[in-house]
Amino acid sequence: MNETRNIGDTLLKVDNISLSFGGVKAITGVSLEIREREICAIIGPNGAGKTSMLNVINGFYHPQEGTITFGGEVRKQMRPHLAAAGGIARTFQNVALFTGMSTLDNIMTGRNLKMKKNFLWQALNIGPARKEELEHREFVEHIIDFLEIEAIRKTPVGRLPYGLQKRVELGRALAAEPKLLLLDEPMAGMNVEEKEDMCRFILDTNDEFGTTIGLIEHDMGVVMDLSDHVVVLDHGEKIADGVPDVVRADQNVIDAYLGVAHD
Amino acid sequence: MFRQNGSFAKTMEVLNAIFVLPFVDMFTEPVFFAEVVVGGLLTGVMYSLVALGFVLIFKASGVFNFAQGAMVLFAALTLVGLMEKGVPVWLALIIAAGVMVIVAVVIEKLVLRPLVNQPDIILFMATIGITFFLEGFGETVWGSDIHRLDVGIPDATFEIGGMLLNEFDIWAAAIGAAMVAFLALFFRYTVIGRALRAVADDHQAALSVGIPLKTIWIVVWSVAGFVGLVAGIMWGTKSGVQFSLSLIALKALPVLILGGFTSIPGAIVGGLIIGVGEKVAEIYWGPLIGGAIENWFAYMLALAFLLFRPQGLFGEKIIERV
Amino acid sequence: MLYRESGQYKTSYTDDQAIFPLKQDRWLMAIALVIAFVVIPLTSSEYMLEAVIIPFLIFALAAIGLNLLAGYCGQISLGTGGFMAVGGYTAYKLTTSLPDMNMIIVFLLSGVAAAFVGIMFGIPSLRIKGFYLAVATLAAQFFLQWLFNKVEWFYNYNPSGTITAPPREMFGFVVTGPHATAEARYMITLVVVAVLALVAKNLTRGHIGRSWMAIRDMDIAAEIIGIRPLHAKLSAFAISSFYCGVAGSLFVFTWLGSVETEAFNINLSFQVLFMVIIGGLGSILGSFIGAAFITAVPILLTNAPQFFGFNLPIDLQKHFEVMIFGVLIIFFVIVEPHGLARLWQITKEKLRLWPFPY
Amino acid sequence: MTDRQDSLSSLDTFPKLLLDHGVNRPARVALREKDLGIWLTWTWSEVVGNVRALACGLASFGFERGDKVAIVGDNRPELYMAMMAIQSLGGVPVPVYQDSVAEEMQYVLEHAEVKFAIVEDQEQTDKVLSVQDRCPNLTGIIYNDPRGMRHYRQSDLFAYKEVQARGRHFDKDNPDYFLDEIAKGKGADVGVMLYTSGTTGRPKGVMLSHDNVIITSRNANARERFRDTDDVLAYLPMAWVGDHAISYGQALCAGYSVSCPESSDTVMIDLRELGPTSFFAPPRIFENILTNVMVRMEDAAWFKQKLFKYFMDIAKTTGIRLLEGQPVSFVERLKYGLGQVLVFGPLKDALGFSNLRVAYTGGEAIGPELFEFYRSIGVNLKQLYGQTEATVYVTIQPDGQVNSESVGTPVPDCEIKIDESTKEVLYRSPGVFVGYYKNDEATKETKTEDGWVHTGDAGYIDDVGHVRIIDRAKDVGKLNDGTMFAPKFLENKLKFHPNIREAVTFGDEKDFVTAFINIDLESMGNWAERNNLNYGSYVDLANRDEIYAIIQSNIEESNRSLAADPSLAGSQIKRFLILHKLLDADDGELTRTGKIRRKIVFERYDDLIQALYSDKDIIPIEAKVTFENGKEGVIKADLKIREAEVYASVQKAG
Repeated sequence: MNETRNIGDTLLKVDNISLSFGGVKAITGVSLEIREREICAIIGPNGAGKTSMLNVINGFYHPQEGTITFGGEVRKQMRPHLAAAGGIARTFQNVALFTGMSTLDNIMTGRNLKMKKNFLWQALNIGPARKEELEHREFVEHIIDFLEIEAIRKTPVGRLPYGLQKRVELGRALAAEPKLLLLDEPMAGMNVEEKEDMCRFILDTNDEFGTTIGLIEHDMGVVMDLSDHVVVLDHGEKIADGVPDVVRADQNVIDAYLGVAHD
Repeated sequence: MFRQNGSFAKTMEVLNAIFVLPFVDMFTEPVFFAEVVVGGLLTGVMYSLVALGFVLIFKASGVFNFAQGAMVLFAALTLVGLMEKGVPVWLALIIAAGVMVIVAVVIEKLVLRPLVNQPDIILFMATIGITFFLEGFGETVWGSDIHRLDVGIPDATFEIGGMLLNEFDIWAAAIGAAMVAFLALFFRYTVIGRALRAVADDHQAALSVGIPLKTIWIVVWSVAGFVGLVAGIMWGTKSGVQFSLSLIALKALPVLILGGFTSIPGAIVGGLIIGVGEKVAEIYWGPLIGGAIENWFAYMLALAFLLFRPQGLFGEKIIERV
Repeated sequence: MLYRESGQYKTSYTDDQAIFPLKQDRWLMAIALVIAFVVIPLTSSEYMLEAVIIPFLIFALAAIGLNLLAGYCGQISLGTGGFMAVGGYTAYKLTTSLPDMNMIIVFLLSGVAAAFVGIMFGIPSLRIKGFYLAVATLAAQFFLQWLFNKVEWFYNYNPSGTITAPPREMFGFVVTGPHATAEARYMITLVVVAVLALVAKNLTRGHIGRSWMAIRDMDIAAEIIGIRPLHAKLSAFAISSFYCGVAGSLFVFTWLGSVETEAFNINLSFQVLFMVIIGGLGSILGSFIGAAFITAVPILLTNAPQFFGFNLPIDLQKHFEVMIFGVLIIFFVIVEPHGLARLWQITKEKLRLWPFPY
Repeated sequence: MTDRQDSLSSLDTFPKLLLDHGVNRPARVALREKDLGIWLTWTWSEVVGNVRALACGLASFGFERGDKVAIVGDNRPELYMAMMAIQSLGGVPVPVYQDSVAEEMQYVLEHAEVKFAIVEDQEQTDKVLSVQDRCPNLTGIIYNDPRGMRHYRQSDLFAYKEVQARGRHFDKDNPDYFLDEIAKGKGADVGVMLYTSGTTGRPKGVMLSHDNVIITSRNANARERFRDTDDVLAYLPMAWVGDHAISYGQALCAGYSVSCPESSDTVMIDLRELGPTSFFAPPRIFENILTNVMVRMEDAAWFKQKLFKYFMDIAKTTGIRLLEGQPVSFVERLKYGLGQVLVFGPLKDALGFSNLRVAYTGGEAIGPELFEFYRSIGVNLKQLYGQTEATVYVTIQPDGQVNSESVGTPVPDCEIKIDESTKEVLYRSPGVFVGYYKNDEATKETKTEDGWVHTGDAGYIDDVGHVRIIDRAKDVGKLNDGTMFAPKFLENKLKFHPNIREAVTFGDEKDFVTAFINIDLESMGNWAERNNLNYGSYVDLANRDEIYAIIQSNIEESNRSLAADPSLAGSQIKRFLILHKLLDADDGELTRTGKIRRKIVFERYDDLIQALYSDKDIIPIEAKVTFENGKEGVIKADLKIREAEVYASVQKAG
């Protein structure tokens, strides 16, 4: 597979980020880079600060120190919806779907960024607004087709099994056509089959749309065959960074995992 | 140079009236000001009493009990009704208290239990239903005309350092304070109290340590009932027992957002702040804008406050996670 | 059971996203409209229109308004009465100062006015949530009520402190004021409500509606996928208040004819809240059902005793009503917390699956 | 020029028919496909446009008349249009079963010497690529769905759309080419080649001429009153002659519209949405639908169940008679009408049968209960008998003369005769195939000089002139005591029990009849759940004594009915076992159409058959299985053998 991959230059540069909550340090001086069209995994024991890292990247947490350079522009902090507008989409550790809505609507919300027609048009549901709505519906249908969830198109997501919910959530993120897609434990709590599917979808996404992907995952096997490069965090600090094989061999990493599990 | 001298002068006048004169008044007549403040504090205590009822229930069952006001009214009505029937005060008090316990039990059985795990708004809705019922029921039984209530609290005015004070107000404050103290002890040192705090923190946890949720709820609602009764007596004695009593619930709400729904000290301090703020504003600024502002001033005050401190007086900063 | 869906396939997204994708529903709707526009005006008595149908429509509109905010965007408001007052008084000021202005425009403008006020009082929603916000909205309720009561300009310094709908004509009919026939007032109300209901439906189906629901279901996630809380919440407040405002102006002009500030007191806010919750949060249809329920029940309660032959002293009767009303609310909230609309939804599901259980 | 006109107006080939529709009903819907959530439609004129572009595109690759082209994939409008395009150029489309494994496909592609393969998607492309080197003539692969194909760099791999684009250019340069090529076509030309999934040996390529298909289709349309207002769902394999007739031949003759489902697992949903006017399905599918209905009804509230049962009983007594146009009392009509509103109507609607004018089944015998169920709720379900060699239609049951045993009367222009000695059914009709491709002796074996075709089925013509099929002629054997042994017939009888999914019977040159049973996992599984009997896998369930008991009672029931017929009484099942695995097409035990491959079964399970005729009643077995997660594994189990009650033949009085 790799020979057909063409990794570009740096898309995201996290520079010496430190984050703490009322004295409790979550991340200390972590720097990392994610390059265009690559799949980068962030791993580490529980409480290593992985999710906090994602939250910093998409502007949900505001680090006390350090800068983030995304797509060439440097920023210290920004509101999440601006990050999203800038092309960062993500999924969540424990599924965060809009349970009151159908699969279709959930994914449609992912398109909201792209929908500009003001509410007067919409109120009358004529002209541009309607046209816009339908265009986006078609786009979303392609995602539904891509993720093979035709059958649950109109089911309220609340009723879906966990595995499918995760898939819908991925769909919602894809709908935003992100430059950078952050996946927080996309395979947590899935059975073998579901994991295989999810892996396939992640690879296909990266392959079909050339989306850059940053993901947190516990399943080492998955991480190792998915990712082009792996960053290992422990106690909020970076202890390793490199291609899977190198990281796998790294002594610190082994210790971090074999050592006492911090929580 | 000063073309629109006239309008300029006008603006200055207005600004002056709003930002200068009131304070001048305060300093020129400190005694009167003190009187106003003390008066505010005393009303504040009463607000706190009602607010307490809310807090207790919200803490224990996460229910925003809109019926608190109605409970005040109902308790007072019961008491007054009994006394009018010639029942001695002490007995009437006991019976009234007993009635409030019954009310608590009935509410737990018929309303809370069927609605367990429903969204808050639904429970809120139900308590509004309860409000209607208690009001209707109370008035059906005791009639809707104004009853005078006198449980024998002395009610004479006296003077300290030029300030005219009302004995009754002092009593009210004292009783209010006692009430708070009592509750504080109750929650700190009784099993139920500890249980309740456990529940407030986490229902599951409370259950897992084997505390029957329903008993806690009954207790809490009963206690809220007593608090209501006390508040009822105070307000009732002051302004007669009548339908409008149930409206003081609305007075207590700004106290809640100010003090936080779950904090007993919050309820107290909030009550005092609101009480004073309201009085002072009414006296010094009210006239400028036509008076009768106490209906909304408290809310605006609380609101303004929240904009700067969303977690309320005693709340802690919220860290959101995903 | 009555649904026959086979063969009703969609060949375009337009069809697929129609408000009523099923033929049977379209028929139902058509029938409803015929009844509303033809049957009722021809058959209903003055009293019926005055006391039941017109208020029902107006409350339905207000309920839709609140539902957009509370049901779709998840922001509970207890200020409905206040916003309705803004509508009522704006309409009054407009039509008294510009007598020639078309009433429809007047109604819409009063909605717009309410919308602005709504935005003002919506601002706290950016910092506070849930009941804190609900209580905060009471500020609007009390402040506005006080304002319209205190500032005489609003009721043109009228000593009685009331505002009265002046007679105004449309298409040669007197539609407001003491001489307007109930039919005329019914018709104009109906048109306004019908159109705005449709608009509301469209809004909730579009991206604005979705951003509201996203905020309602999980605000953090919503913001992270790029929905701007500021826009979503304030637009919800604005549009919701717009509906309440229009409802308020109708409240004065096509129903009561003349009111004082007290008419917009907190009980009005609660009444509308009941409608929304009993009818069903997050459902336009629910708003109508709820309004029908809450308008009908008191009337029934009032007439019930006479109907059963015994009549009580008037005040006792009032207390009974209040009591029973309270009980009914509790009862419905317990049997169907998701509102009557949900019941209808479930029935419909069953009918579609008939004879199968799933 | 004018002779071109004449030729085109002669309408003796499908491309000519297509052009005709393009002129006469340009705006009517020709093809539909559920895709991206809605039904995309192609009008006849759009189809003409697409076909023209594709045809010219192929031409630009140097396509020559007579070239064979493989069509591989699920039912897709693009693939149907591809067939039209190929035929326009005088080529021969060769539809291949989309679920056939690489080897099977390789055989067909090689044997048919296909020059191009037009495939649905990546999956099929991969399959073809994997066998490409063994198909020397294969010069190009054209794929329809570009998903996942971005990294394919093969030079001979083209996207459907890009071929059409090339075609449009080509068309500009040679504007007459398309019509000229079509005009060159004659009715006698071979129009299509269908490989029979032969129950024995390698599949044979049946060559059908345009005339074969067109005349047969016209006859069928005439007799069954198909018109351009009809609607059918194309969901059966394109390589199967039935689909070729209904979704292609008849559609192009009558001009009705054909719709393709979104995917193979949404067929039932799409069927409901579409609500076709006619529906063909093998008994298996009708059976699955019914089982599904019953399973769902079992979970319904008791009131609904009562209601359902009550009206279904009324339906049984009244419905069929109504369908047959027999006299029905007013009261009965009233009751049935009520049922129509409360039960049948909604039920049919839920299944997508609301607009159904007629439904067909064939290829296998169908159980009486099953058959009657559908007819009783007002579905005009009829049996037909046919073969690839006959372009399907040999006999169809005329309206009003329908029953579960016969297969009806010959279609127009079709003659039937029975070979007295072998009881084999022979027929002669305009649909009779040209011959087997590159297999003359096989052709000779099947087709006599004077055009009679051996069906290989044993049967007879009953007193009302309906044909009845008993079994494959060669399978009809004799027990040692000489009584006739018709395995298929027995097996069908067994399979009529919803609990039995597959059955294989043995008895030829044996003393008595024995059987392998495959239980139906759905219905038995349900039974297990309801009697909270938990099980791990098919094997686990199949081996339970409770299950054995049920199956045994089923078998004995069949035995009883066999006993009623003196000629068959001898062939009652005496011993049976429930097989530890489901017979599977992927393991070559069944054909793609679900028929049993006896040879293979005989070889593979010889030891079990021995055991059935021994006195053992337990056999330890060890079998390789592939689990859900694709892992291979070996299961050990003790298969039980059971004896079934055998009944004395009841002689009819007199």
